[in-house]
Amino acid sequence: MITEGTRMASYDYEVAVIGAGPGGYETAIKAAQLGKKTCIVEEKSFGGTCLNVGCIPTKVLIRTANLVSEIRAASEFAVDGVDPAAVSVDMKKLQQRKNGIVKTLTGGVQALLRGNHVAVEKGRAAFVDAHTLDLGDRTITAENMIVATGSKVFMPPFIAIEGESRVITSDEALELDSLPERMAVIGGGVIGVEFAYLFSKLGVKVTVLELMDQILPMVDPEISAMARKSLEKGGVTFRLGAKVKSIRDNHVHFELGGKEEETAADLVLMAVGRVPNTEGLNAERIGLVFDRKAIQTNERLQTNIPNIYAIGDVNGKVMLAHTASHEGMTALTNLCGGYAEVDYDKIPSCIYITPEIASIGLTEEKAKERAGKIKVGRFPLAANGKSMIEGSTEGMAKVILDETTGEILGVHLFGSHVTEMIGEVSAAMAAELTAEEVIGSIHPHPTVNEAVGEAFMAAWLGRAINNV
Amino acid sequence: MITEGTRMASYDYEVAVIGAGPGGYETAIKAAQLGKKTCIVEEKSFGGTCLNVGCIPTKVLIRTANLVSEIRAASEFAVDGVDPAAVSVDMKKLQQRKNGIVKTLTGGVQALLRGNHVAVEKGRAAFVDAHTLDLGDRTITAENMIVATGSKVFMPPFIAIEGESRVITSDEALELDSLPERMAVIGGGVIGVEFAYLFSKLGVKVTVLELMDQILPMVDPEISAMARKSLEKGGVTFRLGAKVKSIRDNHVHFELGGKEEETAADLVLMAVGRVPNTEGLNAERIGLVFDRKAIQTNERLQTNIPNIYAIGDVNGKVMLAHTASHEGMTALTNLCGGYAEVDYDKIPSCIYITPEIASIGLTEEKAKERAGKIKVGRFPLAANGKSMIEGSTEGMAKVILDETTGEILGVHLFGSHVTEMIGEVSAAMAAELTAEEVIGSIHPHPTVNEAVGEAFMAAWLGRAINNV
Amino acid sequence: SPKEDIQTKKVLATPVARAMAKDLGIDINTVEGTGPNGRVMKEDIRRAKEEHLKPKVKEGLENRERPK
Ligand SMILES: Cc1cc2nc3c(=O)[nH]c(=O)nc-3n(C[C@H](O)[C@H](O)[C@H](O)COP(=O)(O)OP(=O)(O)OC[C@H]3O[C@@H](n4cnc5c(N)ncnc54)[C@H](O)[C@@H]3O)c2cc1C
Ligand SMILES: Cc1cc2nc3c(=O)[nH]c(=O)nc-3n(C[C@H](O)[C@H](O)[C@H](O)COP(=O)(O)OP(=O)(O)OC[C@H]3O[C@@H](n4cnc5c(N)ncnc54)[C@H](O)[C@@H]3O)c2cc1C
Repeated sequence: MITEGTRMASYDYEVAVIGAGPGGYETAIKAAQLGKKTCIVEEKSFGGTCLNVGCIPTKVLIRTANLVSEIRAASEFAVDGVDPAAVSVDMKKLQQRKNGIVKTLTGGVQALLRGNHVAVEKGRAAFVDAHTLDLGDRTITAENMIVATGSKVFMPPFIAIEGESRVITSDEALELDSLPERMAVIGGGVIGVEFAYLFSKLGVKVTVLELMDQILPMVDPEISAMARKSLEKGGVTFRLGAKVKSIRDNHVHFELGGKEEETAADLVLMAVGRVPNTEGLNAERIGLVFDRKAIQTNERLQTNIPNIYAIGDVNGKVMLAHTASHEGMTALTNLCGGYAEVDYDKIPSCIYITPEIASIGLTEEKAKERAGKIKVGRFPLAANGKSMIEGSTEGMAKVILDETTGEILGVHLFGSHVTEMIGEVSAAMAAELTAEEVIGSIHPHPTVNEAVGEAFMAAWLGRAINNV
Repeated sequence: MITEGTRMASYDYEVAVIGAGPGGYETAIKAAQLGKKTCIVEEKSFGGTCLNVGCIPTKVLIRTANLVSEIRAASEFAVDGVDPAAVSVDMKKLQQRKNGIVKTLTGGVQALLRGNHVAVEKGRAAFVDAHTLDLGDRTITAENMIVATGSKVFMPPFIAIEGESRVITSDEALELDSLPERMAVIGGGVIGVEFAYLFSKLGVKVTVLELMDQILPMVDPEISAMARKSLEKGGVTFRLGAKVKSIRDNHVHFELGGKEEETAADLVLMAVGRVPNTEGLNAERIGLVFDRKAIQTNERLQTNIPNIYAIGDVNGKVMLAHTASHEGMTALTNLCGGYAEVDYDKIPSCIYITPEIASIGLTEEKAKERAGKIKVGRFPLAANGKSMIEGSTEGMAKVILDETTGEILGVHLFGSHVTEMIGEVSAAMAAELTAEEVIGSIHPHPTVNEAVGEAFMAAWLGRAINNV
Repeated sequence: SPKEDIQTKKVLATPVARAMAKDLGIDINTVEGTGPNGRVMKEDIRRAKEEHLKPKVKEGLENRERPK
């Protein structure tokens, strides 16, 4: 019989993590903290999509766009001495700020890896077998593998790009140091909507073309409709149900309700989605099973090859940075002999337009399907003191509960600070709290957060306190 | 035997609430929602201190002060076209904005009372006996009474005010439509510190005189020291350990370390505290027991006279708006035959300076005293991506746990948005979650809220992920 | 055995698990918890309900311990 010790000794590492995005780097650090001999393989930039061309850089640009709005509205708050028309953004300087923050954070990731004694293996990994990776000039072996190779932009082959059109992806959109006059965004998901918001605030005339009849499909339709109206007020044009056919000579051609239409655009942002990235990984060849482009796993994040786990965007489940990290922690628990599953109905999702959106769990419709009898409560921010103070009374808190048990099935928030507030609901859902506990806890005054407590009352007790 | 029905019929109301502050009005609405025949007595303005001269108006002014800071820092965020020196606040216009919001909210309270069928009895209530109130021109009777008469500013008799000095309280500070050059704030509690922050941001040279050697005594000293340094950087002068003796001819005279000192001030804000308000209530005469100036209650909010409850500032326990409402709900549960107590260690407390402070539970020192063995974790916001993006890396999250069980004993936050984030900890503490559950729940990325999860890891597991 | 401990002590359970047990008429004290510190979770009640319906099937409950 091979003992644990001897089996171990035959590999270079106990855990090899492939890809240093938020999934990979946090998992590698945690593995090392748990005492595992760990390495991480990265071919490009530490921090992956998230730090380099995703979460962080988008929010740096949005931060400035928000500030511009705030400044333009200064006189509503009794602030004098600002000429709204004179306010503008220095895109080159903004790029510098963004690059500076990205550099600090990616540098931080490397320091964290070192500080936690994770071996850093630079290079592109390709599987040789279930325990061996080819890094080009060398091979390494590991008892367990965690694939965290992320995703890349999906360029739809069915949209023809012809003539003189400037078509970019989110990667390039983050690098712009000058702005177009008119922009078309293809895709009304989170990425498309965040960019539409950003560029419209920076003064670009933005048109969003979305195939479905709703933007932001993961959000409850009631909230996403509010968000759409809010963006429209801010100057964004939405064409829902638009099937884009081609991009030709600075025009996007699409079909809508049986008619051919077109919209002019100096710049077209392709944001129809992302696909799992397994390029050059040789994953099929060692027998890993795929689900379309994604490496297939069970809820424990294990692939069909038991010592190989796949976390983050590459498994194609929920493409969010915190999902990637959470999946990594779950994979580690399982890899260490424990048992853990990810409950995909308990993952918060945030959209950084203003007002912000934060959402967790099921939409009203899905909840009805799943639970049968539900209770729904709403609290409009127009009835919330703090929102009034902030001058941000658009939006609401919507809570969906199981009618019998008070179990929290979904919470959808649209308002100021809500991305910072959804953690409450996330913790409550993870710990299986019911509406009673949330109602019984104290939300401080004056906060937008009070609206969450009120929406829970509206749902569970049938009435809020501060709303008739 | 008297049946419930007949006993009831002999009173005008089942519940009479005295005072329409946040404690009184929310409790009256809830009582009515529970089916109780309810009235509320108010002699002055609906919404009490909170809406008229407390939480709401202070935060309206602070909103504008924050905006001014943001605008002045615009160039750091690549925003052009703003002359920081030209930015100023139109105090008259700001007063109008504030008065408008107060009016909307106080009008809202009256609409809510009507909408919930609470009888509104205008007038000043004085107890005749345990079931009868004299309202001047009439008397009303009620089975149960809930006293929610709030508090008023404490003017310390030991500070002599002489000569030509302008001494004001928070009430007048909220009405200022022009600004002094130099201001002295006596008292470094929440109210004093919020005003010091506000006026210094508006360009006033502010000196805070505090008797103790720490400001903000309810906050963990580590955090309050950080806040003090931050305010000092913003131009506020603190004189700790200063015993104010007199205010004379625009100078505040105080003793510090055995020496007599003075500071010049065109305006002096007296903010040494508030006292429970029972003026004209005739409470002693019907035999209600007092604890100094406060009406004494047990944890169920019941006074020594069983059908009389006292909630909010008037019972002198924790003078916060959400405490008042929460005590009201607790009193109602008890009054309706249930059993409920307030756990005063689970009340969040927020301070609206920038960065914000939010705090719940025990300080490190108190936790050590109480629990014996504790675990403490910190996460600096300098290591948090969202804080970097916002340009607000000052501050940290500090978590204090019971070493054995992981029970949450105290959480102290200093950073952007933290007043909106403490709800998570409040819910977790109310539901008696441990560190394990908070760590196991997902904090979305990128948020400041992630720092809370990290601080819990630092405390419970000894190490955060994103901080060495 | 842990089972006996569970039956003699006040059972640790999440609020959702308690509400579900009540709704389904399951005695929560007889359900083995797989959550942190042996806490009874919603999933445990759901499984207990299934076991109740099909009393023979009891697949590897004891392996479902959560590691630290
Ligand atoms: C514009 C945009 C905005 C976004 N905003 C948010 C947001 O606000 N919040 C949020 O939660 N999510 C957001 N996301 C999604 C988020 O960025 C991803 O979900 C997250 O980065 C996925 O993490 P990951 O670790 O799975 O993969 P990635 O971050 O994609 O990292 C994968 C890494 O693996 C490396 N790699 C790949 N193949 C190999 C190989 N063979 N060998 C070695 N290294 C390899 C890559 O170089 C890369 O560094 C956004 C995405 C985009 C594009
Ligand atoms: C400047 C300032 C800022 C503050 N900021 C905050 C904050 O940000 N967050 C927070 O939580 N708290 C804050 N507070 C504290 C908060 O305002 C109080 O804790 C809260 O208002 C207490 O509510 P209450 O219902 O007990 O009493 P009050 O709000 O004081 O209301 C009492 C009411 O009773 C009425 N009344 C009194 N006697 C009688 C009588 N005999 N007959 C009829 N009516 C009567 C009064 O007219 C009044 O309307 C602040 C306070 C101040 C002064």
